[in-house]
Amino acid sequence: NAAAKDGGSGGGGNGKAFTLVTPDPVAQNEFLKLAVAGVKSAAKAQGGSQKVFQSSDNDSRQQNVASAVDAAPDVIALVGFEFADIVAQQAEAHPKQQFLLVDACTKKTYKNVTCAVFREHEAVFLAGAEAGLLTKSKKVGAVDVLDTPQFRRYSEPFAAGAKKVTPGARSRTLFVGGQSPFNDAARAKDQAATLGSGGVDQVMAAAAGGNTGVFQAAKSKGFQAYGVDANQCLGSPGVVVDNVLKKTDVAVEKGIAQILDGKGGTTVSYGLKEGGMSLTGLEPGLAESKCLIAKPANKDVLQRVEELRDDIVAGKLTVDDPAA
Amino acid sequence: MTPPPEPAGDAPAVELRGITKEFPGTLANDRVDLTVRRGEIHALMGENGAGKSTLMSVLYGLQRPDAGQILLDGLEVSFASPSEAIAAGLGMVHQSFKLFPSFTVAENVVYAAEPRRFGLADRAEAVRRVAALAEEHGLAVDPAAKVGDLPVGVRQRVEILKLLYRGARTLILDEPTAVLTPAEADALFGVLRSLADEGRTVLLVTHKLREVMEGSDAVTVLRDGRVAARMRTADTSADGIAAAMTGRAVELDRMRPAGSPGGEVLSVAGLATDGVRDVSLTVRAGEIVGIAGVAGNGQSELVEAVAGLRPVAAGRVTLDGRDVTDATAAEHRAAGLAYVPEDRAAVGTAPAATIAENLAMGHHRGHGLLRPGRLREHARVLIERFGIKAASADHAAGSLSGGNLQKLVIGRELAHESSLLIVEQPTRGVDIGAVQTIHDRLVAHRDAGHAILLVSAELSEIRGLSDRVLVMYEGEIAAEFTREEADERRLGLAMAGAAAGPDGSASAPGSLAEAPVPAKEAR
Amino acid sequence: MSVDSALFHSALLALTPILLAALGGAICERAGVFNIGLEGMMLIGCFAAVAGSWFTGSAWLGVALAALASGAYAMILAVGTISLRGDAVVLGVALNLLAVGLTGFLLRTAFGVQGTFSDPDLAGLGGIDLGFLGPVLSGHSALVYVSWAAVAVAAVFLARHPWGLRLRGVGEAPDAAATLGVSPAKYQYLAVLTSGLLCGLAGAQLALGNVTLFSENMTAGRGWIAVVAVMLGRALPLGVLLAGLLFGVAEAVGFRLQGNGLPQQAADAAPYVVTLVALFLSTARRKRRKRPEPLVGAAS
Amino acid sequence: MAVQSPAGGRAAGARLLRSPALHSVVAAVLVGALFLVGTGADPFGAYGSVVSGALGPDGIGSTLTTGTSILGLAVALALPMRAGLLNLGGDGQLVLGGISAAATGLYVPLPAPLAVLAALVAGMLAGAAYAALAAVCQNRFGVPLLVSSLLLSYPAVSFASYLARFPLKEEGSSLPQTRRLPEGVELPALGSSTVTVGLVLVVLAAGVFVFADARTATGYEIRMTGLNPRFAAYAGVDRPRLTLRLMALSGAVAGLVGAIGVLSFPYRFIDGSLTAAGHTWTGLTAALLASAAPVGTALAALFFAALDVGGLAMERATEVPRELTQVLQAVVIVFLAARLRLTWRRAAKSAPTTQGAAAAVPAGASAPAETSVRSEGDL
Ligand SMILES: Nc1ncnc2c1ncn2[C@@H]1O[C@H](COP(=O)(O)OP(=O)(O)OP(=O)(O)O)[C@@H](O)[C@H]1O
Ligand SMILES: Nc1ncnc2c1ncn2[C@@H]1O[C@H](COP(=O)(O)OP(=O)(O)OP(=O)(O)O)[C@@H](O)[C@H]1O
Ligand SMILES: [Mg+2]
Ligand SMILES: [Mg+2]
Repeated sequence: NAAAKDGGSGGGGNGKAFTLVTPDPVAQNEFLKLAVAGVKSAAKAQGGSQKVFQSSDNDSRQQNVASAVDAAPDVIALVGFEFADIVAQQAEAHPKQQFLLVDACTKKTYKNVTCAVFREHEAVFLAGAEAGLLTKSKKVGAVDVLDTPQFRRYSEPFAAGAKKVTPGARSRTLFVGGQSPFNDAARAKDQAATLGSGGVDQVMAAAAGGNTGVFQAAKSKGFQAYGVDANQCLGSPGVVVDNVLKKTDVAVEKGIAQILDGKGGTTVSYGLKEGGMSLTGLEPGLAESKCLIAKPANKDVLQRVEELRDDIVAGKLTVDDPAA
Repeated sequence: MTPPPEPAGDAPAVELRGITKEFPGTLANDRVDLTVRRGEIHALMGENGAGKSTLMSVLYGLQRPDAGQILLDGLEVSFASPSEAIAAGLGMVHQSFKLFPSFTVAENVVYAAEPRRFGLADRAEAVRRVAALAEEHGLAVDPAAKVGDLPVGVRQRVEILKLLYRGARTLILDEPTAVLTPAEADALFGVLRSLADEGRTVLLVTHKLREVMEGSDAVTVLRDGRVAARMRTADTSADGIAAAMTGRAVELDRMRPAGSPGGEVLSVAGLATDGVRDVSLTVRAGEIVGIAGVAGNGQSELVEAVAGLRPVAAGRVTLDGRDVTDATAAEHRAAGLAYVPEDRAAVGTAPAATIAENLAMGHHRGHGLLRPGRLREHARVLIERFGIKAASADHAAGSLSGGNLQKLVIGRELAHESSLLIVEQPTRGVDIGAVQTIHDRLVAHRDAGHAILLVSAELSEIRGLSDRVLVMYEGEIAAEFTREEADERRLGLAMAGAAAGPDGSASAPGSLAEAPVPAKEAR
Repeated sequence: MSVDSALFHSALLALTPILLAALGGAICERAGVFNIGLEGMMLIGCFAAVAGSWFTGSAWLGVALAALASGAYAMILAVGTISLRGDAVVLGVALNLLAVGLTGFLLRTAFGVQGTFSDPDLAGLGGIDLGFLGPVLSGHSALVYVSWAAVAVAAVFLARHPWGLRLRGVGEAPDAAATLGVSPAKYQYLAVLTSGLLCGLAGAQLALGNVTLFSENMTAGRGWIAVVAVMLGRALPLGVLLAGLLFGVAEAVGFRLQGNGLPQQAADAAPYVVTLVALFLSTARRKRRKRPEPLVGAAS
Repeated sequence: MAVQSPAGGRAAGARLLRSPALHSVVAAVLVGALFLVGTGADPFGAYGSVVSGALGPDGIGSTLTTGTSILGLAVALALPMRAGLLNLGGDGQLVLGGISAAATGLYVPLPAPLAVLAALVAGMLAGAAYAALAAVCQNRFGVPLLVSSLLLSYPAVSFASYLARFPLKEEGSSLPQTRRLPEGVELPALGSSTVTVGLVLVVLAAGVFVFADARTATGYEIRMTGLNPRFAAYAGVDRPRLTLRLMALSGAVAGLVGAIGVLSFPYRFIDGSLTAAGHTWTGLTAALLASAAPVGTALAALFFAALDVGGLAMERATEVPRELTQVLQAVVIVFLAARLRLTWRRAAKSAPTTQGAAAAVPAGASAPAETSVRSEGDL
């Protein structure tokens, strides 16, 4: 229960209060863990208190948001596209309440809704480039949770990145699907092993809770994998090349600050340029990351990737967005 | 392989002293004493609920007595379970068959005492032993046949083989002939007699006076859990036993007056269905037509086809002038059919539902909404009219005794006042008193102008009630008799497959006791 | 390793937990206990396997704990249905529900995490290299081979062993067995216990063999597939094996086709559709052999 | 279970006190308390927040919203169960109902109120047709309903998911969801609450079920079929037809729940959102718990809805994970399944006329199991 509500009090008599509502249980979900970290550091920075409400389905999302609104904290932060409709509804009903919607945005704009969205495809493209440079079989692949445009942001740019640096590289994507796509490590492992058996030697692991399965397959099948959201090299040393980092913590903390400064009601997009998306390999502390990309032998790979990043930041290179 | 019965001593084979068994609210056995000599066939009689089955369960270790002693060959024993009773040389054939239908005869017989080879059950050896045992005791069965495919008479033999295989010296049989035809019953008694002659002891529960008179050496009668009479069969009469059972004089095997048939109600022409070929018959208003036959010769299939419960392959069924050949069961009922099925618990009722709900079936249609008050009133009337012994109509029907459950089914079906009533085995396992009530009701129903098609394996019942008798053999109507022609001999011959003319001048295929039971698939 | 051998390799892997659980279900079925709680028992096994492996450092102790825990959990079904005559379907559904709640609750209280527990130090069941068996059959965890052995043992036991005969008798006519001194309750308890143990192994294989982690509700419907396999396989060990294999191959083929343009949803649905069609065919064949049944005959 | 007249308030109260359901709830609460103490939590605080979270002014709306789905599905699944038929395909029927309602609401060119009606009807028809398919599998192909309904459910969910992600997908959205229904194509809310007319529809369905079960000939035939299918068939109940009709009805109600879900906030079909909360299982459990008796099913469904909502509130207010309420639910059922028998035993002791045969079917609870489950007789 570590990730959930600590704090709760703290701060002075007129300290600020923030509530984070997650769409799913935080659990081992790196992306949500970061959001929790973000709201915590915001509370610390603002001298306020924070709460985390974890949901698991549409009913509990609605109930948690309603409950959060009833308590009227200074900012309600929500992560995940699942909240778009709910926030729109609540923002209209409670114009005084400030919302921070991370990773999605309402269709209409509201004065009291601030959005933070990510351009995941940019970082995934870079990971794909790494894969393209490292692949020996010229075959790369991705294990994706579900076949939706949102999740294709983790597979298609990966292929594009690989093809960019290695023309003629081939790619393949498999989806976990099944009865619990976000948490079925066994199926994810099976899918990854299938890719491995087909000769794929670089696999983007975008299987959410199933990523562990992908890494386990990497170990037994001898291919290399790419993690998401946090540094997953630590949990599976020796098989993870690099990670696509989505800095939800930054988005949450910055968004809260922005709202408290009275500059809410806008949409901020985070990509490579804003430092909202990145790779572990491009971040400080790489040496301790246990990622394969940190090996001296991969220095030139990293260098090529840095060039690509600079091109994207400079607008010289645009990455196609499958969800656009 | 059967251990020979132990040398005779002086002590009786079985002695029960002061057995008392109380169920909550019922004193099932009240200080019952019972002495059974070695080598005798001892009958235990009594009305439904008199405590016979309970007493046998106590003896066999299925129930613990509250008080009393059990002595076998003079030694006191106490059984915690049937396996201990089996080890002590007892064996029991229960009221309902306790067989595994999907197993072979041999597997059924050796169950829980299998010959082994290399730790596994030795099937070949089992078949061999069972065949030898059957041979030794003159019980014709095919050890490799699947029990589910066998007619009841053969199943009964399997039950007895089970006991003999386990070396039973004392055989307890609870209503063994309830489902047997006279021929099968005679065959069974032949076997029992030869077993008794070998020195084995037979304890027999039955409702049938004829069997007791013809087959037993001694009789004990229970009434309300107490011993009402103890006698040597030779010294008593059927009337005497009946009087001891009921506490009053009973008129046995009464021939009922003939009916006065009117117009045709049911007409079946060239009907064929599973196990039934080319059957034609008619039943008129005010007439009881009896169908006799050894179980498994197509009677049940015929009745089900006529009642719309089994698809008709060929032929025509007309009910009250309407062609109902391909009609559904509900349409049959609407056209004027009431039906008392053979199996009252599995088909005729929903034992878990209340008595009132069971009595409502069929009567619930066509009155718009169901009103609980009306249902209860309907139940009250029928309970009263048919003398069903029930504490309340809100109790589960399964709480009724067999006889009372039978009255419930018959009462419900009679109350439909349908033009045609089909009754199958109306008095199976029912005590003498109840038999008479049921017969009276059926005759009254006929006299009220209804047509009745009666299927029974009980020859006295067929003869006592029917205005005309048809005999089924191997799926066909083998013979037809008028009321006067239908004596036991002619019926018996026809049932055994002898092409008997109405004058009975046919070639008999052998004595009744050896009458071959058609080895055809039971349903 | 060719693509095809990989396909069958992964089909076998996916099959194993289902097969072990279905064998347990088949034995219960034969003893006359309808076990619809396979999913829950397997999930308990997953959790216990991971907990055992984590706290002792030995995957095999994890397997043992899984078998014990699922066996104990199965006793709820046994006591409820056999001794207390509760309804097997109600209890089975309750056990499935309880397992999800219980393992989730314990995951949070014992491991302090939510959703998934995995750790590089968590000992899993390694593959055994039996090169002579070829690429499809070799390289699985020991439990995979145990599951094949279990099929053979169960088949011989049920068909030929005296106890197997008694067990089947108990399932077919408990009264008849009781009158011959065979206690139906005893055999039914043992059958349910065995199904618990097998579900424990199934869970262990899933959590320590197929992957090395525990995640909430990780059985993801595999127990239900096992229930279906019991029906399709007519509760015969070999039948259950074939039914499971059919499902596993359909799933693996679905995976393959997914990469070749088949929508993921179609791949998801494929194994269920294939199983249903197999059920049609098998009942149709049986029907043709049998005569039409009367309306009032045994429940259809 | 049978037709019973209300036997006066005091007697009813006494019956409730003696009812195994109450005992089971109390026992489950105690077991839960042990869990709580074992993990160092305060049982009073935890249970207090469950109750206030579910029934307090802030929670009751959520309870009724959740209750709409759970009650609806419980009724849907109880209908066939009353005749001994287990419909395990609720998810598929629910989802097809939802996607059909969404498609109708989006593409039928009708004024808003009529479009709502059309969407509801479309949802019910889709659910009914699909459930009937499972019945056909049993009637025509001999595949037990339990299995056919379960197996058919998965492809239906996949199909709806496919529709929501491809042909019916909202343009420009990255989410697997349909467009929002046109303005006004939505179920009106009751007053200012979040509870919609959907609750009324579901309660109406439950009411019809209660009435039909106790007061109509068909209801009686269904009950008798559940208690002994051979008896019902003998008396002229056409079992295949009854199966077909009950399944269609069951699917219609499940489809209705799906349609209600789509016609309520956020007024669109979102892939996975109808089934994610597991209401089908909760509804099934409620029906099983009450042996499909209508009133008992409804009470159990509402009780479970309150536990669901209360559990979430408890998790917000205390450190206790909401899995606790899931454990509670299951423990209630385990106890009840066992208690049913215990109470029978006591009853048998006090009432001499009750005997084994009756009790072989404990209070009707085993009827669904007996018939539907044993239906694969030749396994
Ligand atoms: N298990 C039981 N529990 C309670 N009461 C019982 C039980 N078994 C029998 N009884 C009661 O004991 C009495 C005797 O029953 P028993 O079965 O011995 O009768 P029976 O003489 O065999 O009747 P029948 O001719 O119908 O077979 C009955 O009144 C019955 O109510
Ligand atoms: N468990 C029980 N509790 C109460 N009474 C019982 C029980 N078991 C049997 N009885 C009673 O025992 C009596 C006879 O039981 P038994 O099972 O022998 O009847 P049956 O086989 O239905 O009747 P019949 O011999 O007429 O066919 C009945 O009166 C029945 O009510
Ligand atoms: Mg009797
Ligand atoms: Mg008796």
